[in-house]
Amino acid sequence: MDLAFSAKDETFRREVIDFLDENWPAEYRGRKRDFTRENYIDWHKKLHAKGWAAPAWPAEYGGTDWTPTQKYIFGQEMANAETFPSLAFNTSMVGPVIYTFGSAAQKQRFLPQTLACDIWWCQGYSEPGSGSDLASLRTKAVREGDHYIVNGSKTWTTLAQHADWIFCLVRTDPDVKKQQGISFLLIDMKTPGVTVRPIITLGGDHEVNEVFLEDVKVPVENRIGEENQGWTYAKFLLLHERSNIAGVHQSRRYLKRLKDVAADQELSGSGPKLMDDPDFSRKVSEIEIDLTALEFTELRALSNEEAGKGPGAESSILKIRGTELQQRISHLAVEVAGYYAMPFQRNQGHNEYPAGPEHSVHAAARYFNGRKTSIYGGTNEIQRNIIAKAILGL
Amino acid sequence: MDLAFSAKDETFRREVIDFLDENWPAEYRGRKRDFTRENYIDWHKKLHAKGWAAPAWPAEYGGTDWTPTQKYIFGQEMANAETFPSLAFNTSMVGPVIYTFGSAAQKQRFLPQTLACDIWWCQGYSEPGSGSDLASLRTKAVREGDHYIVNGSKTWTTLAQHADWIFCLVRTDPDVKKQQGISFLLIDMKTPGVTVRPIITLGGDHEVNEVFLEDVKVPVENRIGEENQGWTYAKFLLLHERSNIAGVHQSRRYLKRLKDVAADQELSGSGPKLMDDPDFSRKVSEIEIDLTALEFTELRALSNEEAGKGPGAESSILKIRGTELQQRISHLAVEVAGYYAMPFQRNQGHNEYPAGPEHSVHAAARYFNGRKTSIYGGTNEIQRNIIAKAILGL
Amino acid sequence: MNFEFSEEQQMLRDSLSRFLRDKYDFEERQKIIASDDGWSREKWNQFAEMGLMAAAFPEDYDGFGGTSVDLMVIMEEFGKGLVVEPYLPTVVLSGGLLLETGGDKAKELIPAIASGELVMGFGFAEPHSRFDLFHVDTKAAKQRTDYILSGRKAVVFAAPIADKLIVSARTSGSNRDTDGISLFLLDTNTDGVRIDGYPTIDGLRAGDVYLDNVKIPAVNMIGEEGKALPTIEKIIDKAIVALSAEAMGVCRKMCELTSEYCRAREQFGQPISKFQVLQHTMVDMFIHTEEMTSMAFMAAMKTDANGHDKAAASSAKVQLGKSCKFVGESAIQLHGGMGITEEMAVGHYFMHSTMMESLFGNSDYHLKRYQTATGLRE
Amino acid sequence: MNFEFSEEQQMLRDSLSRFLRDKYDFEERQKIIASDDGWSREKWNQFAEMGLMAAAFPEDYDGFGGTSVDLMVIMEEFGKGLVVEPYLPTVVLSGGLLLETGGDKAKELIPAIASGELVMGFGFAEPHSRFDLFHVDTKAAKQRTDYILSGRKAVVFAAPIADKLIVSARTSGSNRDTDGISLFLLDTNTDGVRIDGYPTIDGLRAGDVYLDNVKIPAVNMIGEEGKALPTIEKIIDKAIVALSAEAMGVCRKMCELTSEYCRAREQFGQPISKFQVLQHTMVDMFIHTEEMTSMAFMAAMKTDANGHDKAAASSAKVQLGKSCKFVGESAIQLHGGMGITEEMAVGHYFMHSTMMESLFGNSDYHLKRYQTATGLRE
Repeated sequence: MDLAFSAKDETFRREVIDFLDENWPAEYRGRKRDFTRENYIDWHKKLHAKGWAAPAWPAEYGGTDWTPTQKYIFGQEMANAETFPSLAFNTSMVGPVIYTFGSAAQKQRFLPQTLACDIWWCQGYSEPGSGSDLASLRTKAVREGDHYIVNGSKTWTTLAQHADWIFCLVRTDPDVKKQQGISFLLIDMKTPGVTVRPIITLGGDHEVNEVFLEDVKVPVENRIGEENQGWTYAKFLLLHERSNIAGVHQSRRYLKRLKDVAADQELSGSGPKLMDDPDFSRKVSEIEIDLTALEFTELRALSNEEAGKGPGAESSILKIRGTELQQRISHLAVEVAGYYAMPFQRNQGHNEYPAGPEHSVHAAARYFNGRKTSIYGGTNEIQRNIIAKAILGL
Repeated sequence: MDLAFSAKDETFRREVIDFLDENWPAEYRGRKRDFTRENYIDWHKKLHAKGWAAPAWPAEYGGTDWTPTQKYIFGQEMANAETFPSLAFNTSMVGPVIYTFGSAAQKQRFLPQTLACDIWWCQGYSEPGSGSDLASLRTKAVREGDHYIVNGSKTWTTLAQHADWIFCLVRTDPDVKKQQGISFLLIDMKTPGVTVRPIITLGGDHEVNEVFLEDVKVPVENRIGEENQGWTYAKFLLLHERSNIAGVHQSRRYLKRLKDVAADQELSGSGPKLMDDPDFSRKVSEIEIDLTALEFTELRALSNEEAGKGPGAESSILKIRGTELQQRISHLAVEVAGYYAMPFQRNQGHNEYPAGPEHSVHAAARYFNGRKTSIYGGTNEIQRNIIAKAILGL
Repeated sequence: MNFEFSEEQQMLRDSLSRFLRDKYDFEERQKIIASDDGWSREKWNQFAEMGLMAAAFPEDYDGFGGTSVDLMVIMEEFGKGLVVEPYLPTVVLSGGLLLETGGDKAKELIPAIASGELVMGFGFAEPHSRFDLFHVDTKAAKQRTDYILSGRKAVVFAAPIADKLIVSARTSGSNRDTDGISLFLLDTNTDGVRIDGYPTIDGLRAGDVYLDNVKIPAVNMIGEEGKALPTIEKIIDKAIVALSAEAMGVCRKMCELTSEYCRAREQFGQPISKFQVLQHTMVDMFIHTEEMTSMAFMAAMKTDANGHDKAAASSAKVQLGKSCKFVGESAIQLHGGMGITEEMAVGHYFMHSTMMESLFGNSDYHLKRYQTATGLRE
Repeated sequence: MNFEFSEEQQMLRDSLSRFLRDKYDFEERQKIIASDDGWSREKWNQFAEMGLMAAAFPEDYDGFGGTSVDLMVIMEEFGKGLVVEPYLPTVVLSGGLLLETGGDKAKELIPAIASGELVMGFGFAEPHSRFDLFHVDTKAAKQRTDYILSGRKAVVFAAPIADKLIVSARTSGSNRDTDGISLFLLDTNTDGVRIDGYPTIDGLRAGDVYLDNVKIPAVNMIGEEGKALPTIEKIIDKAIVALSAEAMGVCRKMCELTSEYCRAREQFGQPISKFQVLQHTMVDMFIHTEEMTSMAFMAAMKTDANGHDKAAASSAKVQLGKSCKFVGESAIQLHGGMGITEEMAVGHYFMHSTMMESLFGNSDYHLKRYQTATGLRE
């Protein structure tokens, strides 16, 4: 048992840092800002050019052969540079499904474009009536010759407004147990009958959408795997999606920024620094310590994975604690902002001067919006049910 | 709406204080000590002599006509003097059942002795197999002529080692819905077949017992009310028992004592006072504020009661928060004691010198033992179920 | 001791509650906040007609009330209805300061507030003050019969829609002295006053007020020169007591919306209200709401009994921080994704409850203030 | 990075685990603590034979280990088995101090510890010190080739059963100076030493050690005169790391006992493990235990990597306070009344976990110490 990084690891770290310094614009760092579709694609393509768009994929499909330690270092440095990973819909979600369950033709058609971000994917899982009880979904796909005719609607579809394709769970057999009648379809968003309606969340963000599907014709060849076996692929995806759900490095980074603000005399003028308030500094330190616990829980899980034990229900712990910590930090940001958390500055043009200091501008919206993290990807209550059943056997 | 006490109330408060000054020995104050059976009875009898043994009883049976405000004042001053009320088994538990549901003969035979504490009662409700699910009790009473033959066992019987009589729930009809086959019996502990086995709790206290009933002959005339209607009387009792379950004044008193210790330079010698530790003082103040919320919740409930709305499921809130606060305070006492919470000094003779300061002697045992408060009288989980159902209608 | 509302209070409560239910539902409220000014003069006038403004002042000023319990009745309903009209800045804060400082200005302006004619705001915070009311960088220099004010007041509620403002400014001392703070009354259209207005994230209107050599006649100083801090503290505390009542309304409403939602929402073949874990969360929301209610009662009753009770106000504010956070976050969690959309009312209650956590100082601040007030710290 | 135990560690763990399961069950443990001395010399010797003592020392001292990860393996099992023998005071604390200070005494005594022959205790706390290791009232005055010690050391674990003690005493400075503290080795039967022994509430043995003009040869001072504080801190931190591993074992066991109990206990016609609220409580116990485990790993690995890592030790201790309290209190709650009786094992784990919360300083203390170590406070 040993914490040291090998010389090889340190060389690798240097390479990551150099790459980020060169490719991730300095003006993107240190501020939460709204990235455009082009920003996302540019960045993904830069990673792709380096061969780092999908480190977790098997090398044969364009992934890397990194050790868990290298993956850890990569994640750490990405967070330090305050960048985001490649497009998760592509690399963490649909990609692994395609290379694991797709046909040779599907792999050939979709994987390169997915890896290169020539397709932007979005996820069609949740429906207005089916949240935690995902398997109760009702979007219907009826076979007609070589096509399915799809009707229904999907919701909470993140960045659907940017997407080219959507991967969808649909019901192909309404007469069997709910998990057994589901299929997994890939749908071109340009197909007639697909419409996207924005959902505006608290604080004014437009990140999620409803996607309506009305008599949408989908070629049968765009079905992944077997008809009615979609639930298997869906669960596989959910397990994969949870990697880095802990978000330790991102949380540490955000907390560090808050510490800097709270330790800066500018915040309180001639008054005592916020960081010297024992109640505030206690919260900061408690979060730091909890982040350390989370980090080592993740490292232990990685180590298990390396030993071939695979990601299991422990990922539910990472999800629960990871999101709780993100939420605690975002509340702390509201505290730091004080009165300047209150002005609503979301729709402000980029040239307007914000009412309060920089750090305060998005604090409240980020806190409000961040409540979703304990809801999506299986609510934290569902995660606890999973642990109760799968680990504790209750 | 108005917080002021009337002149009449203030006169009454004076009378209570004078009574306590005169009757409650000064050496009993300020220290948690073990009271003997005689101590309990003496004190009960003094209250009785004053007519205050059972303030809540109707005047015709020896109670008082106090207003809720007077009851509040009485409770407050009793706590300030660090005394305990009259014997709860008698005055809060079996007494009200007897005067509400008992026959004229039973009232005549039992009420005066109960009020005067010439009988010491204990409660035979819980059984080894039936805790939260009280109605699943299995102690059996079979009718034989003018008697019931009782077989079974009761547990968590507080101070049964001192008791003369036990009031018991027994199953008189095993073939109906579990709540419907229960009867309420009064049993003389001297009856052959009744044995008491001590249960020693964490920290070494002997407060609770198991009571075994083996072919115990109980005259039918000692049954309260109707056969198989015992569950009704039991629930009535549970509702009554919950008055002063919040224990606001007692908690305030204990917290005050801890504050005094923590503010005393003696605790830390030439080091900084514990009370100046911001983490400690924060906990103290949080508890104080929570006690204020609890106190006003209780006052609002009292006011409702006065307005004839009767005690309802709100008492579950008082139970939950009251016990949580008692437990938080008792943990704080362990913190105050520091290393001197560790020595086990329970079996020490009264002349031995304790290892640490006075306040530390019982701190840990009181904390351990106090875990029971969120378990007995319906666990706090059960209380939440009650609120969910009875108030929120979920 | 008596915890019953008077008959008048009960009537006021009933009629206000009815009015808000019939004329101020969530849809109506969203229309109001989306309007240019972000408030409704029409509703405001109706509030005045119902006597809500007069209820805040004693009879000498043509009012018919003025106790904290009177305010509690109103603020609780405002909380339930998520009312955005500037009652707190106009009536409680500005009206309170005028009433407290008395004199001609009080005689002139309180009736105008009571009739609904006058809208006001109170600028007490500054960019660097955080929650310290004595941290005043804004300067007021005497110049013959005038004062010249310069500085910036931060996040002044109602500033962009107010006719007049009261601001704290320093007539002497250095910027964190407790002495030397005075209160000034000014028209928002005075030369040198610039108001950068904005909606707040919870749908109110506020603005930063820039004072650039603003000339104010000395008669517009209210209260004694340099001695304003105790007055400000007293009135902010009164506002905290009122806010506590609003919070109890907001929390109550979040509980109701959540129970309703959970009873209607089905997952895994049953209403989610049947899941024990969610039931217990709702029970804990309910308990937090009851505690908030108890503390709002406590603070109002003690303030009425004692005139000014710092410990009561600060402890109520600590409770507010705890209850609003727990109830708000739980309400969103139990609503699932829907709770985070702008479409459902519950999210708006949550946003308002979050802003209430820090308004007039957050829990950490008031816990320490409670300790000072009770002698636990210096 | 590598999180796997070595083959030797894995073997030690397996054999210790098997031994405790077979020879040190709850009944056996209760017999041991009820015995006059409150510990078992026989078990102690068996531990020594298994190499548990030697595992704590490097090869130069006839040991075969000495890393914190080695200790972790042992302490976790001791936690699961609720072992009462004085391993922490003898091996980790006293052995650690001897190893750290080196010299003849180390050469003489460490082999005796490693063989199981010698039982020791370390007196670092005093009646007024609370958790401050530098608060030393006990005086050591030089008198030619001796030191004369006077004072009182509080709650010294193993004192009544130890052959020798190490105590901290002040050779110069005033009672809260960080400089001027020295370490002395003494036989418990030395003239002037009085030990008021007692069982602790969680079944260990400890005692207050009264030193009344105790004459100790100068050669029995270990380490440099007046410079002992860093050594003490380092060894206490090492003990905290070991305690964290013990806590992870204790928490793990409380989780297991609770799940077992809840699966067996029926109420309302089903095992109470079927109630969702209790399931989630058990999940939260499990998460707290995983966090404790992660922090025990973290602290051991960082200590091994960095030699002495204050932040690592203190943050692990903060986690210990939180995990032990949550897991312990929840375990009792879910056991219902049975959990509070002396009859069931779970209550004894709970009592021990509670005492671990304050041993070497509670969470409040170590949170502040963590802040100092990480530069957040001075």
